[in-house]
Amino acid sequence: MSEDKKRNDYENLPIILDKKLGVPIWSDVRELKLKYKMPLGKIKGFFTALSEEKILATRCPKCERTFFPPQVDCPYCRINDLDWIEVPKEGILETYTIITIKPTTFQHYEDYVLAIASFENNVKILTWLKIDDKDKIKIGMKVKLTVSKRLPEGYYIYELTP
Amino acid sequence: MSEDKKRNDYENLPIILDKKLGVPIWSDVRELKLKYKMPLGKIKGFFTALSEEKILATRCPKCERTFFPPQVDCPYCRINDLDWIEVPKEGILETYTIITIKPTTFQHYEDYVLAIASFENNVKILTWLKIDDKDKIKIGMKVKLTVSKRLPEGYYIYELTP
Amino acid sequence: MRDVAILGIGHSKFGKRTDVNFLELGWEAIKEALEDSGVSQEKIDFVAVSNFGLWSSEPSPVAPLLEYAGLNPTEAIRVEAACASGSAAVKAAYMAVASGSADIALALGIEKMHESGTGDVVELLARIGNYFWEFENFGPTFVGYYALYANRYMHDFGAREEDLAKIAVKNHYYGFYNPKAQFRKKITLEDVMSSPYIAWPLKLYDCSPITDGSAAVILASEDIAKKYTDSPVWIKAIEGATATSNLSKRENFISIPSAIEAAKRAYKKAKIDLEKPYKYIDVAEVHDCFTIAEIIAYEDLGFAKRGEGFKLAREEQTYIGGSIPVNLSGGLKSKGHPIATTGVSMIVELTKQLLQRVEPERQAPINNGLALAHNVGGTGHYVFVSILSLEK
Amino acid sequence: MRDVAILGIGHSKFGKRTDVNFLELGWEAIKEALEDSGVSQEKIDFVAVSNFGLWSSEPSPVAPLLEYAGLNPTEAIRVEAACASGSAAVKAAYMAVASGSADIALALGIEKMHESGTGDVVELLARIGNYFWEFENFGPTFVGYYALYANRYMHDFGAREEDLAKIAVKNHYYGFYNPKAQFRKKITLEDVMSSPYIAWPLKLYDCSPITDGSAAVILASEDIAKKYTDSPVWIKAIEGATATSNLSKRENFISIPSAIEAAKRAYKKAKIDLEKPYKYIDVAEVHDCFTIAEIIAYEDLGFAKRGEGFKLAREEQTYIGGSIPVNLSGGLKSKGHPIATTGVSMIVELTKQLLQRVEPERQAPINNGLALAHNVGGTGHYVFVSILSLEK
Ligand SMILES: [Zn+2]
Ligand SMILES: [Zn+2]
Repeated sequence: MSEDKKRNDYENLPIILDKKLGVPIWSDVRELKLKYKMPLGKIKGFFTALSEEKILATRCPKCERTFFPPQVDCPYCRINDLDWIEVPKEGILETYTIITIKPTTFQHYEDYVLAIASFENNVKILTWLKIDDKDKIKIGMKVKLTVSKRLPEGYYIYELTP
Repeated sequence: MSEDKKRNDYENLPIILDKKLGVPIWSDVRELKLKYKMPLGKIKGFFTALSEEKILATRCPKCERTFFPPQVDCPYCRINDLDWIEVPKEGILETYTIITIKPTTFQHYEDYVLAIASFENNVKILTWLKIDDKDKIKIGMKVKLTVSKRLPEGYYIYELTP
Repeated sequence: MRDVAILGIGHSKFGKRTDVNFLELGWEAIKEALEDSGVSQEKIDFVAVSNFGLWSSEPSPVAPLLEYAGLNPTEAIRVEAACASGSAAVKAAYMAVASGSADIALALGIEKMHESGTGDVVELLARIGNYFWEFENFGPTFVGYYALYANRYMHDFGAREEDLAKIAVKNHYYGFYNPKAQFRKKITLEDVMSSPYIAWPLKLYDCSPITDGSAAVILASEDIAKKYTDSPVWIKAIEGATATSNLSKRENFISIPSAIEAAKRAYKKAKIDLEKPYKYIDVAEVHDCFTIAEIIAYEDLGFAKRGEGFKLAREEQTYIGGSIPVNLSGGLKSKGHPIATTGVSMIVELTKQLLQRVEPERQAPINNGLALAHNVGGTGHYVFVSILSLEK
Repeated sequence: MRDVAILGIGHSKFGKRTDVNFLELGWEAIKEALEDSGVSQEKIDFVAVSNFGLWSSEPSPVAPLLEYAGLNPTEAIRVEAACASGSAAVKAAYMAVASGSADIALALGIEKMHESGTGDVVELLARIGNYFWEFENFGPTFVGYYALYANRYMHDFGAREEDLAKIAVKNHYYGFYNPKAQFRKKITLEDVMSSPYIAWPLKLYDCSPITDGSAAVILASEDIAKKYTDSPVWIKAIEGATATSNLSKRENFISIPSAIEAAKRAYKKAKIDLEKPYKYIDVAEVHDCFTIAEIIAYEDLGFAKRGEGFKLAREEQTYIGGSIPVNLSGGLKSKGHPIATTGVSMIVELTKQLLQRVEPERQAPINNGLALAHNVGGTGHYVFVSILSLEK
């Protein structure tokens, strides 16, 4: 047996040695890749409005509850086809944080400010707050809801600005 | 609004239209990729033997139960460090099938014969049966347990041959 | 233990449901069950949701479903037992009521498999068997697992592919009359026999499809049930059993030991004669994920002797009018098989059968007021057998 | 409803367990619980397993675990409620026994998070929040979610990062004495304050780690329990509640409504005064996935008035000798947080505390014989509050 072989008894196998303990670990040869297709048909109004830089919520004509994220069913009144209403552009910053350690699929972005803002009609929205100087962010400050281009992907999505 | 824009109201969004119903579908921008690292430390004996073209099972010195897949614990006697025993090379074909429609991560292989063979000591093994003429496969036939190279990956794994 | 009644049922249309999102699909069944029972959300004390997921985006689906359906702050859990997850959800809801932990409980089964492509669904299902010792290197598929059974069964007992095909023909026949079914199309023996092999000897038409769908049942204790309905259906038994993950560790490939065990327990609990259960049961839904599975189910449940299940198919004894009608919903084969929904869907169907609320062409004669559901997860990794009854 | 006793407990070493595979890790806790209770596998009627999985390979983990542990053909289900999955498993096992469906039931929590890399674990956890409306476009992480709470809490009540840090110091202090803990290292306020921000204002040392580990409890009905043990611990209450999946739909970001609700129900069931629960409870394990979570837990559980939880930390009132000792196991912070194991681990720890079986340095004085576990899934998507008692 060659010297090489002695160093790893598993050289013909997809086995790596744990760096710390030196124990053998099978390195999966079947990578699972999942990318979901999520139908939007019933709430397409939200996305067509988004193209026009409007953010919509739904409202139940019966109990007058507002829903954001928008949903077409009111579970309390058990009716569907709720009305669409526009969320006002001006809101109040409820809370925020700066995401430094990111999920794998967000690693390619700069650190981002995750924030929740409140609007009229009992609507609150979680999104990103775009701001040059992060030290100027204050809970309770006014924020604007806008639609802008997400790079590098190049699609449009809503976010907050001061 | 251009003619182009009319065809898809969602052109600035990761939205595709369902071919059949024409409904908008959000096409996930966050692909999930998972590849597992599975520790083998306690059953490394199986893999070092595999390099020597031997297939091992474990046996409990107390109740004499044989375990394949090999496990180091006997849950009935609650002892660990079971003995290793070699599975005989000759077995009997219990049943088989030919996999035509494959999982995503097996699409790159030719249609394969999935089979279960039985061996002495109450051991049964599920693996591939490699055979030139699939019409010659018969339940109850003798089969040999061997170790061979899995292509294109190039690692060694056990399989059955006539 | 308190007796547990079914107070209401809900069931979405099964199929490729790209017209709705995950939450809208869940609401379809919940809404129908609320309306059927007359119960409002705040009366529900416990929710059990079955959703295998992985092919759909929400990794912890209960919270968004409850939010959408106005069910917060109700206590809720998700349960999973592979393709028997639906029965496991009903069992959890049943235990909540039986124990007195809840007066009214909801079980929801939901699956939205078309959020992923076919290859990925095949991949995810295959991973359920046993990941490291079976999937990783040998890529069995679920059709493949059942093909191992089919091949051995045919070898041992002389059954033919045509016998298996007759199961598909029967189930499509009844599915044609079920408005909630994915495939509403009668098929012929030739249609099945000429369909391509997926995993020899199983062909495309031996297989249940990839399905989106939801189903819900609302359960209640006896005193509560009496307030809401004059026609409760009672859960006499819902008994589970398990078998090894590695198929190679099974005794044989012609029967499912956990199905035999679960049936034995359920019959005992419901006081049904183990020798001739089909004499007592008016109608059954059995887990025909593949045609061979229905034939083996006949034997595991005692509807036929070992090795003679295929004769029931050959002689058409499981149509209405035969010795015991099976899968009048169309079964998984024609109604569709949204993995974790299936067990709940079976309970919904049998409740309707017992109450004689299904379409006339597929209504079983209800003589004894007893119905059976047989729900298999994996290749018997988990099995639940349930007995419903018109009498307490 | 039958009374339910804890008959035996098992607990693996927590940490980066590359020395064992998934099944060996599960067996560690099961074996210990079997030995602790004196129960053998065939006496167990029902198994509930909590495993969030996704980061580990088996998508339907119950079957391989049962096969390995010699538990077939016992009826079994998996339950999930995000990071509260462990409590959900205990609840399912509890309901099985309370309903009479089982005489003896096993709840196993298991997680092997190190089968995936750190980035992927962060990714999978983040997906639990709400997939489409939160994760897909805005990539919140779980630290991020709790940082939204921390920031608002500090803003509203004048708490400082140092107050949060004191939680970490306390929990590491006790974890040092727990041989099963992942980190057995005392830390200083400076260690916490100088650790890097993960999601401002939360730093690395405000966060629980990625952990592999398993824990098991064996439950039994009163008559069975008496045969096996002279010192059963009783589950007086195990009550769950839920809140919205979308964090944006919560009333505020200083409290967790489902925790308040679950606590209220549990106190009511265990007949504990809602005003001063800490007068009754000898010791508590609360869900300190992040330091801020423990502070909010103090308030949601009624250990402190709203807005004053941080003062308990500041004044070190939750050490032994203070108004109520909390997380003497080391908590999620130091003991580790194998997601679906945590709830079971809490019950194991409190059973040992009540029986005065823990290491002397971290043993709470047991005066009233009551202990509380508070287990949060997501950011309150699911919460369970359990009360254990030495008296039935
Ligand atoms: Zn309304
Ligand atoms: Zn032994």
